[in-house]
Amino acid sequence: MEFVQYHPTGLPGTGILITEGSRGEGGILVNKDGYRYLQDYGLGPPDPWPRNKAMELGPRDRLSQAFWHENQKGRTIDTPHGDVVHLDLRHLGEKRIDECLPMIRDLATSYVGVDPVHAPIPVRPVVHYTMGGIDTDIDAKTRIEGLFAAGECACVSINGANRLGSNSLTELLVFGARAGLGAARLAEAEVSHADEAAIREQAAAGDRVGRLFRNTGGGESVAGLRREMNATMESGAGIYRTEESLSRSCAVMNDIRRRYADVVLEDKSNVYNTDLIQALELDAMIDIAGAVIVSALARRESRGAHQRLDHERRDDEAYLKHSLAHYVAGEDPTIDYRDVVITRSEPGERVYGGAHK
Amino acid sequence: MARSNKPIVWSLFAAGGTVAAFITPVMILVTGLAVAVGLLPAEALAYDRMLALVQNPLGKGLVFLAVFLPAWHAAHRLRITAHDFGIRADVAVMAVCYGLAALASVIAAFALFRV
Amino acid sequence: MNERHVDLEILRYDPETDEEPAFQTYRVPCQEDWVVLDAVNYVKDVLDRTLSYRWSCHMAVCGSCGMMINGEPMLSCKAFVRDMPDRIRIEPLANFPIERDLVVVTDDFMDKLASVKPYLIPREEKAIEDGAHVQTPAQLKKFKQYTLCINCTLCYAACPQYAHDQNFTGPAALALAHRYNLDSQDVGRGAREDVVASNAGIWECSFVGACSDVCPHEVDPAGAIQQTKIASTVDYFMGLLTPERDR
Amino acid sequence: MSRRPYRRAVSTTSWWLARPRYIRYMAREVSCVFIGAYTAVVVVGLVRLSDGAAAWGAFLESLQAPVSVAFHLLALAFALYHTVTWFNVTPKAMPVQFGEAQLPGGVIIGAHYTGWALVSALVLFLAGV
Repeated sequence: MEFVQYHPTGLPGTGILITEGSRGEGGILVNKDGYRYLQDYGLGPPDPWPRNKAMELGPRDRLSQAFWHENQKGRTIDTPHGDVVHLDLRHLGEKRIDECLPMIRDLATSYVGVDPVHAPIPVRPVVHYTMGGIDTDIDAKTRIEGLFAAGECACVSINGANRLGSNSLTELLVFGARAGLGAARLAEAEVSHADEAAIREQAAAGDRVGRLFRNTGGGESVAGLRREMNATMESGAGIYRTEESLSRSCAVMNDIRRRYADVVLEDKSNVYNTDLIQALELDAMIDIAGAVIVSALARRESRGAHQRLDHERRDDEAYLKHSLAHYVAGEDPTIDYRDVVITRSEPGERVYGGAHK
Repeated sequence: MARSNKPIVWSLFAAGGTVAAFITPVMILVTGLAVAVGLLPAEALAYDRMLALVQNPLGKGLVFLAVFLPAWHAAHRLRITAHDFGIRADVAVMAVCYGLAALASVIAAFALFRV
Repeated sequence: MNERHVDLEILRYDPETDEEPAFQTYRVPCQEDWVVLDAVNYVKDVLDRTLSYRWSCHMAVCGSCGMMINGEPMLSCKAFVRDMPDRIRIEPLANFPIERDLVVVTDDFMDKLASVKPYLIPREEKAIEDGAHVQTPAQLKKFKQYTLCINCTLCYAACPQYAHDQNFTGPAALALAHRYNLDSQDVGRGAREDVVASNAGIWECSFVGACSDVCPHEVDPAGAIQQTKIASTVDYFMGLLTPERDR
Repeated sequence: MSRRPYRRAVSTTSWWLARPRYIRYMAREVSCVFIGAYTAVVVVGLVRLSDGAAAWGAFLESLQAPVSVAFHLLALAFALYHTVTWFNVTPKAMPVQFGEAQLPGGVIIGAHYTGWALVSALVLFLAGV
């Protein structure tokens, strides 16, 4: 769960994504001095044309990391919604933008008041996708009998420590179909899995909802805890992590977990109760945040979307492994590991830019 | 669900709407306004000229189409409009609307045949 | 950033306690770049946690946050507060039953959508080994516009014919049927025609055109339905001329 | 769960007053009343024409009555509205595509208006303008 992909070009404030396609067409990223800063981070040379795996078409994690460094150097642009760099499409011209990127023009004009034909779009890295998820096999089966998972919530491991754009389509279409077919086959097999343990678990889940309804003390709000969680995860477990930042966030998250017991439902209705849904979602998100932090703390190396400033090298010997987080009620999850099955692509040095060719 | 027979009336509606869009404004202008208020000389609608028009086989055909198609266009649209104004007796409305259009067509054909 | 106070009049309905829906007003301090959804989220997070509504992506692609905003069906994530008066009236999408507050029951739409077989019906199954299905850009262009539908149902909320007759298949479903009918890889037109060309299908449409006005992605369902009417009319008369033809 | 979905009533008679778009639609639809009525006038004219010169003369005279002129003015307004609304949707109903390019809607609409102008000019020419 420690691998969380940042998309390098989201709109500030809303986090709306400005597609890679805009860089594929030839859009460039510049800092506050109008300088194509990616050339300073091993992605150059700064050709005026788009080249695969170079400059603006480098991988998402590298581009997001480069932003972080520019920000540290004070070369980003300050806005009310945080620091940004500029995605400049002006040189493509109005006709090309309207033909190839009509939605981008619409989004930028509507949400940040910038027409990319006439001005550069302010962008910044935004949290985008969790490579990890519920452990499933190739048929989308989980370790819990009868439970199938597919999509971003699942981890069938078609992504490693990083992820290519549009892989979610495979996750949905291929593994979504396999999950559906598998579940249907299981249902047709007429095997009942309602053993006593399962019934007890269901009762416990029901009780969890009931407790939320009955809770009267405390007065913690879901929205308030969620905001605090967002802030600490961004600052402590974001693009770059350290032992210190992760430990700090771990303490904050433990505090949030404790305070969650004081969440009170204002809405007592049994019909479409989104107050209840949000409370349950927050509960689950706190568990997931814990899994991200603890697995990130345990991984003392840098790999893909997991970058440790205090352990900058990749360490295949110790960490060419999947982290598996196990839930323990009321405590940090326990972490163990499973070996990565290497098929066609061997792990290798990640080299980008065109200079080495 | 059964496929509808609406294509019969709808095709007449569509053809009539197109004919009406092209010629009805100018026809109203000439026959109803320009001569009546003296913008055009009275000879424009003189008996002999009009008679010549409807006695010519081509003129006869064109005049018939200029009556028949807009009439069916108006009839079909009136049926829908009645529904839009909350009149739900579609069978009765249909009988009246299409009946009027049929009547107008028959009278026009009869008059054109007689001249 | 400038803050502006806006009164949101939101139609509330809880089936467990309310006989019928009623408006409740909230005063919301809005940022200049807010959309109506941001203001509604503010109500939910700060003023009243009992408010129910649907939303997800906040960027006009998921289609779940449709609401009547000052009487017009809109995606609340694409309706900017800066374009609105100081009182904004927010209601659930028209023409659907209200489940709770701003949440409507869309089961009927889902059934309509399924009824037009909105998927490719190929002439024959092709094995993966036999390679890709080839389609030229010109063939794609014919139907691409109709693929942009996000099933937000704004068009159903705008359609007076759907309001008066819930049997009407409706704009989005018919536009999607048209999309597949125009696809060079599809041969399912005949299979869709029984629903599409029925009285409750395209022929229920009187071309008000409101569906196309409110569509957030310029799909133009009204145009799709008109084109289908023409195609079905041609079919109908061809069928009369050649009655033995397999329809 | 106590679901009780609430269905709001929609007026079957006055729904169209709710939005300007609906009012414009109803105005377009109501144009058929005037096109139908004018067609009836034409049919009467044809009958009078077939009745002979005297009957035709009387018919022409009746067209000069103020009520007739008023009716025709109104009918002209609705007929023009029909024409405009009919032509303006032609690109939606009959889009034209060449290869990957779509013929701009304005061209299709423009062609209709051009044809309309020619037909109108021809009729006016024949009427002796």
